[in-house]
Amino acid sequence: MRTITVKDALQEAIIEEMDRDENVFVMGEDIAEHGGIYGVTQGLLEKYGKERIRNTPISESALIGSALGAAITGMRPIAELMYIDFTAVAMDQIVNQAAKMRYMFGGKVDVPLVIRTQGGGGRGSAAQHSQSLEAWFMHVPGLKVVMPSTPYDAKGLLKTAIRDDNPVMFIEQKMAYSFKGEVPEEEYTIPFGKADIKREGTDVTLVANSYLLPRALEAAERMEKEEGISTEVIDPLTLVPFDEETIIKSVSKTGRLVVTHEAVKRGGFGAEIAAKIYESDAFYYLDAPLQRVAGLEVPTPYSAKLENFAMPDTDNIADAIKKACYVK
Amino acid sequence: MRTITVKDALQEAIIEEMDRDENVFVMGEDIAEHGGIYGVTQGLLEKYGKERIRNTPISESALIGSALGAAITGMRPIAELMYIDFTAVAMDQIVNQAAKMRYMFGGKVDVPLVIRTQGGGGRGSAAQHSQSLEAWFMHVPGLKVVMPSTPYDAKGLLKTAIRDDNPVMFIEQKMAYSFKGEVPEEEYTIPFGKADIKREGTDVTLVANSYLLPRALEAAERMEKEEGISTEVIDPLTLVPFDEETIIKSVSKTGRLVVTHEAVKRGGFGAEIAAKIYESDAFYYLDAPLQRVAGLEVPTPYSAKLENFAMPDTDNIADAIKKACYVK
Amino acid sequence: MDKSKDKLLEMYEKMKKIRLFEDNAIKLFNQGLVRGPMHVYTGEEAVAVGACSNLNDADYITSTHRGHGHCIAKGGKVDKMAAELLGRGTGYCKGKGGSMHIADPEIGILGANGIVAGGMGIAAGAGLSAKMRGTDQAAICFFGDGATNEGAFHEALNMAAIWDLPVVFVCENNLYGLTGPAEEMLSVKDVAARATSYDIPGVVVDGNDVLDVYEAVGEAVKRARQGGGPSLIEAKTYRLKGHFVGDPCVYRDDEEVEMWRKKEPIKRFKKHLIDNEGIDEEIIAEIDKNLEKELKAAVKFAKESPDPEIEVVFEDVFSD
Amino acid sequence: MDKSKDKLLEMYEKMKKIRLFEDNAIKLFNQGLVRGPMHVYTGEEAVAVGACSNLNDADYITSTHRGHGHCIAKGGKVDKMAAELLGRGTGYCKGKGGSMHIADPEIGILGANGIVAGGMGIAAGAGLSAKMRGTDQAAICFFGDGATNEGAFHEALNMAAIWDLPVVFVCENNLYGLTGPAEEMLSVKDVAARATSYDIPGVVVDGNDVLDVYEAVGEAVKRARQGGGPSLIEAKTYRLKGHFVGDPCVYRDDEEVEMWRKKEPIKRFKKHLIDNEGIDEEIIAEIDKNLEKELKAAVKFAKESPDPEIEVVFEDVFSD
Ligand SMILES: Cc1ncc(C[n+]2csc(CCOP(=O)(O)OP(=O)(O)O)c2C)c(N)n1
Ligand SMILES: Cc1ncc(C[n+]2csc(CCOP(=O)(O)OP(=O)(O)O)c2C)c(N)n1
Ligand SMILES: [Mg+2]
Ligand SMILES: [Mg+2]
Repeated sequence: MRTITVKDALQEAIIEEMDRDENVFVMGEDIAEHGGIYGVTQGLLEKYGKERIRNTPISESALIGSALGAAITGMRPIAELMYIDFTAVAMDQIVNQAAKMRYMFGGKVDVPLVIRTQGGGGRGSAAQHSQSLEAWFMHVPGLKVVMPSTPYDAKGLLKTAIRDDNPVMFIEQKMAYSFKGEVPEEEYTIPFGKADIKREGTDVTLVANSYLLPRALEAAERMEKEEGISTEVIDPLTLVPFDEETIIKSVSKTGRLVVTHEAVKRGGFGAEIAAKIYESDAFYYLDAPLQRVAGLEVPTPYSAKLENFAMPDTDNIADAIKKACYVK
Repeated sequence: MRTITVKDALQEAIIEEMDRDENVFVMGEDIAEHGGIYGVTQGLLEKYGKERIRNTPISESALIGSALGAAITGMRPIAELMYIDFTAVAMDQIVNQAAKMRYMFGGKVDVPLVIRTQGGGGRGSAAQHSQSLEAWFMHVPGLKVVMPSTPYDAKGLLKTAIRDDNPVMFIEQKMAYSFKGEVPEEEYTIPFGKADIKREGTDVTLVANSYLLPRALEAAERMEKEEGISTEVIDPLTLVPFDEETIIKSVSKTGRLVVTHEAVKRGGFGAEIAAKIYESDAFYYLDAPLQRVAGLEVPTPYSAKLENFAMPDTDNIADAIKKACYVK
Repeated sequence: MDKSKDKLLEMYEKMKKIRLFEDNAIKLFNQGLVRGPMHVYTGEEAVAVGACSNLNDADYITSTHRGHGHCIAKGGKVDKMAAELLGRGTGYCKGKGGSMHIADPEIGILGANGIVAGGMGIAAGAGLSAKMRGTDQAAICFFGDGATNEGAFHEALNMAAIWDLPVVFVCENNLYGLTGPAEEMLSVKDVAARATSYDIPGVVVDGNDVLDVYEAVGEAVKRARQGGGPSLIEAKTYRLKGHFVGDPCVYRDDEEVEMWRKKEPIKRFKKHLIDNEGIDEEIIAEIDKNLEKELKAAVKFAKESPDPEIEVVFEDVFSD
Repeated sequence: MDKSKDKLLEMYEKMKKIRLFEDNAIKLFNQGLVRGPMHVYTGEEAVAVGACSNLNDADYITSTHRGHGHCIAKGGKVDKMAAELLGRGTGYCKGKGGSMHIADPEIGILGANGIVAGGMGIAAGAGLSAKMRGTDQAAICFFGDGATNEGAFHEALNMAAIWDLPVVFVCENNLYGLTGPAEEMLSVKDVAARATSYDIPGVVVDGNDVLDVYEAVGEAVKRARQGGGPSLIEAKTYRLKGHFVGDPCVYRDDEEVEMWRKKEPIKRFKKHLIDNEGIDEEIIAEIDKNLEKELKAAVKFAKESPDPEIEVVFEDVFSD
């Protein structure tokens, strides 16, 4: 099968859905000539013109607000919010408006709105351009939250997001655009709410996604080789809806849970997954305390040395696997 | 000792600190003549004049931004954000600016900024005026997060917040302003990061704060009487900094944990507390799965019947205590 | 511009219907049947009715926390509205929205909004959608003087202006935000002056004169439908009641209220109809009577409607 | 208004220092020593220098993602700046901020800012603080044309206007946001026209003429210090480099860049100094030479400075 990048996979999804449905269009800052800050929409202006590949002013509240207004009146916008940090200037429109509208109106509207954004560290973008804020959105009823890692998942999930009649926060990672992987030529979509077991294992369950998934897999391989630990790696794919069942089943089998995410530990999605396990029947099978491998509780520092230290890496994950298995 | 309301206790704290330090001032929407939407600043205009009791336009981003600008240049503003739901229009200034400024600048500024706001349900204010969003702020390094329940705590913690050189999210609850309790005439402050054991017990640990604290205490009493269950009720007072020790110690003793909050369960602070226990040494003493008693995963509905159903109450908490203790 | 007697009477009827609806809403509130903050439109009826009289069902409006008037002006049904205020299952939102979230997207009512200026981007988006779909639909975006100090106001107007979106921004300048006087909180005397920032028409109208509003908004709607882009219309008006029901109104004095009560738009329009349009007082009395009946029935419907079933709480978070 | 030779030469020196700093910054970037997006100020030097020449150390500025120029103009040290770009422990922010967060509150530099329009409320607050403390400090708020479409712009200007805050809002209209042409994204030709919305002075100046900027901002600063409230000054200028270092600049053509290169502010000011102020070319050459040395030393300092200690990562989250 051919191998492409996450960036190209995302673009394919957009193209296929724009070709499929003329109401799908893209709007955002610098997405036209420039093709978006990470290049996902490069070349689309030439293909679809400036109406459907619509550059907006630097007005994130109006960007999301107008995408929402369009979504409830017959269009299916994909709004690109350049950095997830900038959701902070559009939060009202995402959280108070888009997420709640259907419910507040007693079910009277569909809101087919995709908000594509990207977060995370690794490029020295510093504190205002490196956050991982998925936990905010997970905490807001009415939003779906998607975080792909591989090109295959990115494409299949984005197509599903575009066809979904609800607001979807589609969260990419800036370092992950260049991730490569196999993607079939044939059309496919990936359902929301079904976790993907990326690696089977029996000793410990490791939940990872986005930029950290390959690191998690690497750590799992290494621990298999070095310590004979068999790690099951699960990518939830979507945080909302969340596939509890798969993770509960896995932990019931392994008795040990490691969760990793780039977001700071306190209040990150790892806490929610841990709580779900702790309150489930998997509790009765637990053999070891939880291990969380997450961002340090600091704003993202600029210096490479400090940023690398503040972000989880393969070593940290491997250590956590060992700790979870009581291996010193 | 005299008995006053939370509202009056908060006002006393503001008055005492304004008298103590001329750089302390209050700004916000409708806080002057009107005294704030829940009356906390009633009468202060007459006492301090319109410079120090400063009505702002309906411009929450500029409200927080200007408070921040004042805070780093010699003043100590208390900014009132009318509803916590409106943090969504000021999120950038809170999260990207105030929270991170000291760190980004390498420690070069103090940010003595208090953001007083209120959240929660119970009054039919519907989806855009009833949220409990403390988990968002807990997830942002650089912010302190305070949620008082009793008048005593409200006063002592607000005084501490005003004296703190860091941005503090001071989160009140709209139904809790009328809570009454004893407050000494003498001056006192309450330190951040020290949980308060509101009721001692041996069978189960119940973490509760804000509006739900009295409900938790009521449930604890009831379970003592009806089921002979001894519940230890802990109010963390501040979510950041968080007193892990007290809660870990309690759960290590009781082996059982119930957490309750108004915020929706997914991603609420209960998840973080659960994760802290699950990853601590208390793990080895756990006798039962976690019980979370939280808001339903829906936007807050308007109708009394639906809203009451969506919010946790004494019965729900009592049930959770029983469940945690395997009492049917 | 339709100024037939039928049209004028329809306008009168709508204004009066709003007034009666609010009178009843206040009564229901004072009976303890309405929860949360409720903001009534009493005294501002000419704005919503004058503006919406230029629209048809396919057009859009976005509304505010003070939304009952806009809803009725755009064709909303008072029985479902009353039921919503009472949180009943038969209400517009199944009792889940309440006063601040009444919506009827089928006739273009894209919702009241509890967030000041929260609907402005949405209105721009409805206009964008109309434009992209190639229809001649227009959108009216209602908001207050206070809302014009929100960033969302600025962003939406700029966006609508650069894309020539078919949106008419109608500011109800009733002199106050919640308690903040426009005089102190707004850095300009006329909100309409802010149109300069977007190079679009900015017009001041007498918001208590329904025909003045009707005409100015009519011009703007026509312009919008023809691809001429957005306009900003400032209707000078006054809310005769407090900001919310129960407001002690410490920030304004009785004389001011009295002064404005004299300029009250419904009596004024009625006088105009009789004096200048040769409409029989009895026809108006007949309309009033029918409205009284309609409102009575609406309140009865609301009161007799059951609370929503508990299961309803779980519905409508997502469409599936 | 001080137009002594010393003052003029000081202005020349600052402009040139900015230029040389940016040249070095680009070199360092291309050597792979600078991380993240870096935005240089090349071509816009006259704005920062003209504006800040009206301030003293006690006054405030807020800056942007394109902040190096503002920082130098307000008195920032190039060695600590260079070290910060390289993420070294000796940098302004101990290596924790990088290009977009350089700050020196001790001399009133309230920080570069990675959020477009993120500093505008902060500037208003600094002005409010000065006013409440009864000092005659002023604040200059820098921002771009793109930033004027953010809601935060609108809110801050309104607030500063109603409270007569001592803030001068200086818009660097360099014709583009990131890639979005002001022509398409802004609904007005002149940003200065937006002053109408706040009933404050709005002035257009030639942003490539340092004296023009100096004078207009000088007027505004004087007004501000005297309690006359804020002003909006639009400096028409151009960034000769891409938006960020590495920008392929697909959105503009070379002729445009060439055209603006001819209007480049430093050569122009140098010519003015020699032709009209009777300043010896050698004095300027001397300044240039010293600056070259200063920059060389700064880069050396930066390169030789150690990375921050790991413990530094945990510091400064909170003050205690
Ligand atoms: C973002 C936001 N800030 C504040 C409020 C609280 N609030 C509700 S209505 C209102 C006043 C609005 O004034 P205006 O826009 O003039 O409308 P009016 O009430 O006069 O019709 C305020 C401050 C809110 N709902 N949303
Ligand atoms: C809120 C926000 N939106 C978008 C961006 C991304 N961004 C960084 S600089 C920039 C362009 C700013 O244009 P302008 O204000 O004209 O300043 P210039 O770069 O031209 O100096 C954009 C869109 C951002 N940093 N913050
Ligand atoms: Mg008003
Ligand atoms: Mg620009």
